[in-house]
Amino acid sequence: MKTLQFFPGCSLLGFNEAYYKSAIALGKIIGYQLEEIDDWNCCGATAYFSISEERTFLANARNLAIAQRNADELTVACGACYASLSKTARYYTQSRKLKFLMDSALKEAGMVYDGKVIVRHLLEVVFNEYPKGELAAKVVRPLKGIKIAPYYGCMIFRPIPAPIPRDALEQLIQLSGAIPVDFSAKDKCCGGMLVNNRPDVGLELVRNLLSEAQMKEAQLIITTCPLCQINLELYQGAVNRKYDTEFKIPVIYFTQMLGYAMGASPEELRLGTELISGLDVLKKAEVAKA
Amino acid sequence: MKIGVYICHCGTNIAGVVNVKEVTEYASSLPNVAVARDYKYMCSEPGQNLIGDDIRQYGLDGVVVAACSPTMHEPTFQTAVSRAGMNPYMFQMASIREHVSWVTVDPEEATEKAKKLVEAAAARVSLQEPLAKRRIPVRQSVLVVGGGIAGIEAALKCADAGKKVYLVEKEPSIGGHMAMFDKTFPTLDCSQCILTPKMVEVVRNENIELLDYSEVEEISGHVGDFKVSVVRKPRYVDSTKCTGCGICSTKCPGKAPDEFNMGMSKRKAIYIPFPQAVPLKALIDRDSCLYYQKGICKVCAKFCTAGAIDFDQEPDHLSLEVGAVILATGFKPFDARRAREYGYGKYPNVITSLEFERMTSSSGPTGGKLVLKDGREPESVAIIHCVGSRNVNDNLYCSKICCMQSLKHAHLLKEHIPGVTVYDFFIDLRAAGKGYEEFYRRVMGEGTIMIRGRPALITDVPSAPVEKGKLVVVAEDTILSTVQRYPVDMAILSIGLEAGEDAKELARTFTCSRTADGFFLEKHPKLAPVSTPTAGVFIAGACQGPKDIPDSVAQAAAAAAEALAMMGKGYFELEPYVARVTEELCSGCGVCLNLCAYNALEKDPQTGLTKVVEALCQGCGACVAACPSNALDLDGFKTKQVAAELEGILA
Amino acid sequence: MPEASWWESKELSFVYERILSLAEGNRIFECIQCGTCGGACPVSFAMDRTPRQVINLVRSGRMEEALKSESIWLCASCYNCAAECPAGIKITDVMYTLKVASTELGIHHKNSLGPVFAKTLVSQLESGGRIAEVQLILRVAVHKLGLLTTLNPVIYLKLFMAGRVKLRGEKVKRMEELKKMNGWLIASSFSLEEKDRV
Amino acid sequence: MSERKRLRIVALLCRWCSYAGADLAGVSRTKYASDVLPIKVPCSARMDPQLVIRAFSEGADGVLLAGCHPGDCHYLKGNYKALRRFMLLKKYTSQMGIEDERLRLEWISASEGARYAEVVNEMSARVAKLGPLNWRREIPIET
Repeated sequence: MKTLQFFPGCSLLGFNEAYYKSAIALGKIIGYQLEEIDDWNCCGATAYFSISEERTFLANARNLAIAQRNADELTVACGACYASLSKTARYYTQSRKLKFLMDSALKEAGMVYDGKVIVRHLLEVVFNEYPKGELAAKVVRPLKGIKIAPYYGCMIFRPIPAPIPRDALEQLIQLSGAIPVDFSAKDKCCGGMLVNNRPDVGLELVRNLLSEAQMKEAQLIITTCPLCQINLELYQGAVNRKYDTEFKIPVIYFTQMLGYAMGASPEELRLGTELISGLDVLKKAEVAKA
Repeated sequence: MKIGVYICHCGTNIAGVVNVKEVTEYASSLPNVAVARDYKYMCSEPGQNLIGDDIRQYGLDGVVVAACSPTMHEPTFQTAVSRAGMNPYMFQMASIREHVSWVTVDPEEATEKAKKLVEAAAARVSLQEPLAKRRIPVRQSVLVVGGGIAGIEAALKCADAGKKVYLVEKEPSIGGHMAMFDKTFPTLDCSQCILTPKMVEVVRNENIELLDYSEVEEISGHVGDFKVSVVRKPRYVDSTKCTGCGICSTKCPGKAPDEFNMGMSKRKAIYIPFPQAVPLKALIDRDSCLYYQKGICKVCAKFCTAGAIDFDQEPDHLSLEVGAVILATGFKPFDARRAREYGYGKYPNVITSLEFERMTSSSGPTGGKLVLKDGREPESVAIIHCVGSRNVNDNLYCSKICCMQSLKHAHLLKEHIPGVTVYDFFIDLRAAGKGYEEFYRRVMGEGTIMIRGRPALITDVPSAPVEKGKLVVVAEDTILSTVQRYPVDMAILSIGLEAGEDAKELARTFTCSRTADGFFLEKHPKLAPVSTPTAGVFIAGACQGPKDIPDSVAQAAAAAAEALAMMGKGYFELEPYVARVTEELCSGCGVCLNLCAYNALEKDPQTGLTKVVEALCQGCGACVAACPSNALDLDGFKTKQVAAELEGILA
Repeated sequence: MPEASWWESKELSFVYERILSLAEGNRIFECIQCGTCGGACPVSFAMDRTPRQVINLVRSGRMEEALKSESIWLCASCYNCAAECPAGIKITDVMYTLKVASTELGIHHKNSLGPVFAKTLVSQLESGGRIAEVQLILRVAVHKLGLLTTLNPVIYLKLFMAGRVKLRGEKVKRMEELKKMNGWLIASSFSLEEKDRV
Repeated sequence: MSERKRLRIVALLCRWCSYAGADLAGVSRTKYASDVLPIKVPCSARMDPQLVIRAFSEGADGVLLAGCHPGDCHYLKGNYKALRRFMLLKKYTSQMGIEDERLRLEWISASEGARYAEVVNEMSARVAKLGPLNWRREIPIET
C-alpha cells in the first residue's frame, strides 16, 4: 500500500467530492492511500494568474513548501491545480528571478522550499505505477460493450505534459473491458470559466465536445478534471435549450469507471451523485453479460 | 643574413598618416638589414623590380615589404622575389595600411606602430627557412556518391571530360526523387522525359562505371589519392544475364508495398523498381520472397529463360582508387506523421506531396487518375505549405521547394479535374526564381484560392451539415483575420526536405562537417559553395541544403568543374605549412594523436614515436601547441619564428 | 530587442517591458503571423482580435488596443495556441500578462466579465485561502443578471439534492503565512518586468 | 595619451577569420587604439600557451587571442581546442598574479571588422586602467 501525498484542491471538496471519494475507493483496490497535505491553499486556478502572476507563484510555492515536509512528490487530481502547481515547480527551477521571489517570500513566512517536489497527476500515477496486467486482473465487473469517450481536458498535456502516452485513458478503458471511442476532441477546451462568465461562448465549446461524443456513439464520457465534469454535465441542459439538441450523456471520473469495474460499490464511488446517471450505463454491462 | 626592407607609400594611403621616411630609417638600423627603401607603389612593376635588383645586387636572403595586408599582395611579392631567385617563404609582409594608416588617427602613434610591425617582420624573416609548396599527384578518376539528378549530372560532366567515374547508388536504380515526379515547375515538362535520357546515358558512357545497389563502406587516403571500399548488395539476380524482360515478376507470388509508389500499390518479391529503371534489371526482396521466408517456390528461376536468378549471391566488395569525390546523396522527405495536427496516417485522404506526385504520374498507382481512397474524384482539395518546415517543433529552415511544388499541384488538380475547388494555404509565398512568379500568377489565374494562413488542424468531426463526410481544415485567413473551417475531400501536405538518414554516417566517412540541421557544410557559403573543408571532397544537390532541380543541376556541374580543374592540373598544391617531429624530443606520449582533425598523425609501429603524414597535414598547429616536449613544430609558423615576431613587437 | 514604440502612452510601456521579460517573452518578435494560434484557439470564433493580431498589436506597441480587445479575456488558458505555435511563442503567458495589466489599469472590453470573476475569486482566496464554488458563482452572477438564467436554479437544486453543494467554504488555518508572503512582495516592490534582478 | 602609448598589447589572430576581420576594420577605415599589435597565426589552436607566457615575460601588458566563431573553424574544431587550453592557461596566469583583463579570448569572424575594433578598444582601455604589467622583473640583489 503506497501512500500518495495528495492535493485535493477546492472543487474536490465542493461540487466534485465524488472525484475525491472515488479516488480513495480506487486506491483501496489497486493499492494506494491518499494523504491530504496539511493546510493547503487554493492554487488560484487560471484566475489568479490574471490578477498577479507573482502572487500566484507565491500561493503555490506555499503548497509546495508544505508538501516537501513529507515527501518529494505531490499528487493532484484537478487539472487546474495540476497546471498551476507543476508550472510553479517548473519555473522555480528554471527562472532565477522566480526562485528568488519565492525563496524570499517563503522566508518571510518562516518556510522553505528546496525545489525538489515533483507534481504528478493522479491519472499519471495510476497509469505509470501499476502494470496494465495487474490492473486488468483486478477487473471483476468488465464493462463489456460500453462505448466510452476518454476526455483529458487541456491541462494534462499543456502547458506541462504529464509523462503519459496520449492514449493512456483509452488503454485504461480497454482494460476495464469497455470500448474507447476515437475522441479527437479529447484534449480540446471545455470552456473553463467561460461557461460561467461568457455562456454564449462557453456553451458553444461544450456543445462541440458533446456532439462529437454523440457522433462517435459514446454512451459515457470519463474525465480527469472536476471543471470539465461540471461543464460537460451541468450545462447539457443549457446547451440543449440553446441549440435545441438532445444530449443526455453521463460524465463521470476515470476513477469512478475503474473503481466500478474493479468491484467498488457505487456508494463508495459516489456514483449516483451525477445529474445524468452514469451508473445506469455502467449497469448495462452486467445485463449484457447475463 | 641579409634582409631588404621596403616601405610602401601606397600613394597617400600610408604616407598620408605614417612618416614613411622615419620608418625607413628605423628599419635600416635593425639587425641583419642590409638595405631599406621606401617607394610610392611597391606593388607596381618598377616597385617589384626594385626588390629584384636589390636581391641580385646585395645578395639578399630575406625580404620584408611593409605595405597593405598580405591577403592583398603577398602572392605578388612572393612571385617577385622568386623571380629574382629567392625562396618565396623567406619573404614577410608587414601590414601598415589595413592595420595602421587606415585605423590610426594620430600620425605619431601610427608611425610608432608601423616601426614595431616592421621590426617584428624583420626579426621573423631572419629566422625563416626556405620552404616549398607540396605537390600531390591527382588520380584521373572521380567517385560520385548518389545517383539522383545531381549525381547523374556530375558523373556525366566528368565522364564527358574523359575522366573515369564511379557512380555509387544505394538503391537498385538511379534516378533518385526526380524519377518519382510527374511534372516539373515552372515549365511543367515531364520529369521522366527529361531525366530518362540522362539515366540511359549513364550506362551508355564507357567512362562511367555504375555501381547500383551499392554503398561506400570506408574511405582512406587523401586528396588526389583516395582509397574507397564499396560493397555491392546482392540482387540475387545476375545483372550480366538479366534481360529485364520482367517475366519473373509476372509469375512471382510474393507481394510487398511498392517503395517507388510510396507504398500506394504493391510490387512483387522479384521486381524491377520502375519501368524506366537504370539498370533495367530485376532484384529479389528477401523479406517478401517465399523462397527465403518459407524455403519453397523458386518460380522465378523456372521461368527465367536467361537463367539469371542466383539465390546464393553474396555481397561483392570492391576497392577503388580516385582523385576526387563528389557527394550527391540527396535528401529525405519529412515524415508527415510528425505533424500530428494534420492526421496523416489517420485520415486516408490526407496525403503527402510525394504521394500526389505518384498519383498524377501515368505510371503511378492510379494510372494518373486523381482520386480519393474510395475511387471518387475530389470536389475540393486543400494544399498545405510548410509541413515540417519553418517550425521550431520540426525544422526551422524553409524547404525552398514546397511553394512552387504546391502551386504545381494546384495547377495539376485544375488540369485533371475541371471545376475542382483548390484552397492553397501558405504562410509566405516564396516564388523567387526564373519564371516562378509568372507561374504563381498563372496558377492564381486558374482560380486557385490562395489563403494566407497556416492551418492548425485537420479533423473529420463535422460541426455543420456541409462538413459531413468531409475533412475539415481549420485555419485563420490572416488577411481577413477570421478563423474559418474549410470542408474538403482531400488534403495534400507539402512536406519539406530533411538531411538524408545516412548523412551523419557519410559525414564521418568523408570527414566533412554538417550544419546544425544535418545538411553537409560547404567550405564557404558564397565563395566555395560546393567544396568541403576536406580537400578533394565536393558536394552537390540537396545534400547541401533544400534545393530544386535547376539548382541541383547547376551545383552538380559546379562540383564537376571543381573536380575536373583539380585533375586537369594533374597535381594538388598544398601550402608548405606542415607539422614536423624532432624524433630526439618525442617521447611517444601520443597526446597529439587524437588532437589532429585529419588523422595526419600516427604512431610509428617501429619507433613508437609520432609520425606526420605530410599529405594529410593541413598545418593548423593544434598538435604543436599541445606537445609537452616541444618535439612538434610547424613549418612557416615555428615557435621560434612567432616568438621572434613577438619580441620584435615588444622590443 | 526593440524598444517600446515611441507613440505608445508612457504609462502602458511597462506592460510591454513585462511581456518581454517573460520566459522567452521576446519571441513575440519572431512571430511569422501564420495564424496557427487562431486556428488552434477554441474561442477565436468569438474574438474581436485573433491571437495573432493581439501579438502584433503588442509588438508594434499598440498596447491600449491590445488591452481593450475582448480577446484577452476570452482566452480560456487552454494553452493550445502555445503548444502549436511554430515560432515557439508562449501566447498564453502573454495573454495572462495582458489580463494582469487590464485588471491593474481597469482597461478592458465592456463585455468582459473576466476581471470581475478573477477579482472575486482572488479576494476569496486571499481572505479565506480556499474557494467555495457556490458563493463564488453567485457573487459573480450578481454583476450580470443574465447569467442567472444560464445557471438555472433547477440545476443547483438538483446538485443540492445530490448532496454536492457545500454552502460553507473551508478556510486555511495559517492564513498569516500567505499574508506575510504577499506582504513581502508588496514591501520589496518586486515585479517581473525588472529584468536584471538577482 | 602618453600613458597609453607605453602600453604594449599583442593580438594573436587566426589567419582565416580574425586576421581577415582586422583587415576589414582597416578597409572600412574604423579607427581604433594603436597599442594593440597583431601577429598572424594559422589557427587559434596554434596559440601555444608558451607563446602567451613568453609575450608577458617579454613585457606585454596584455594578450588578445582571437579565432573563428565556434563551428566556423577552418580546421574543423581548432577553436574548441583553443578554448579548452585558454581555460587552463587562465588558471595559471591568475595564479601568477596577472589580472583577468590582461588575457582575453575572442571569436571574431572575417565579417566582423567593427567588432575587432571594439574588442581592441575595450582591451586597451581595460589594460590602460590597470597600467603596465612589468612582469619581467629583475631580481633585486642586496648589496
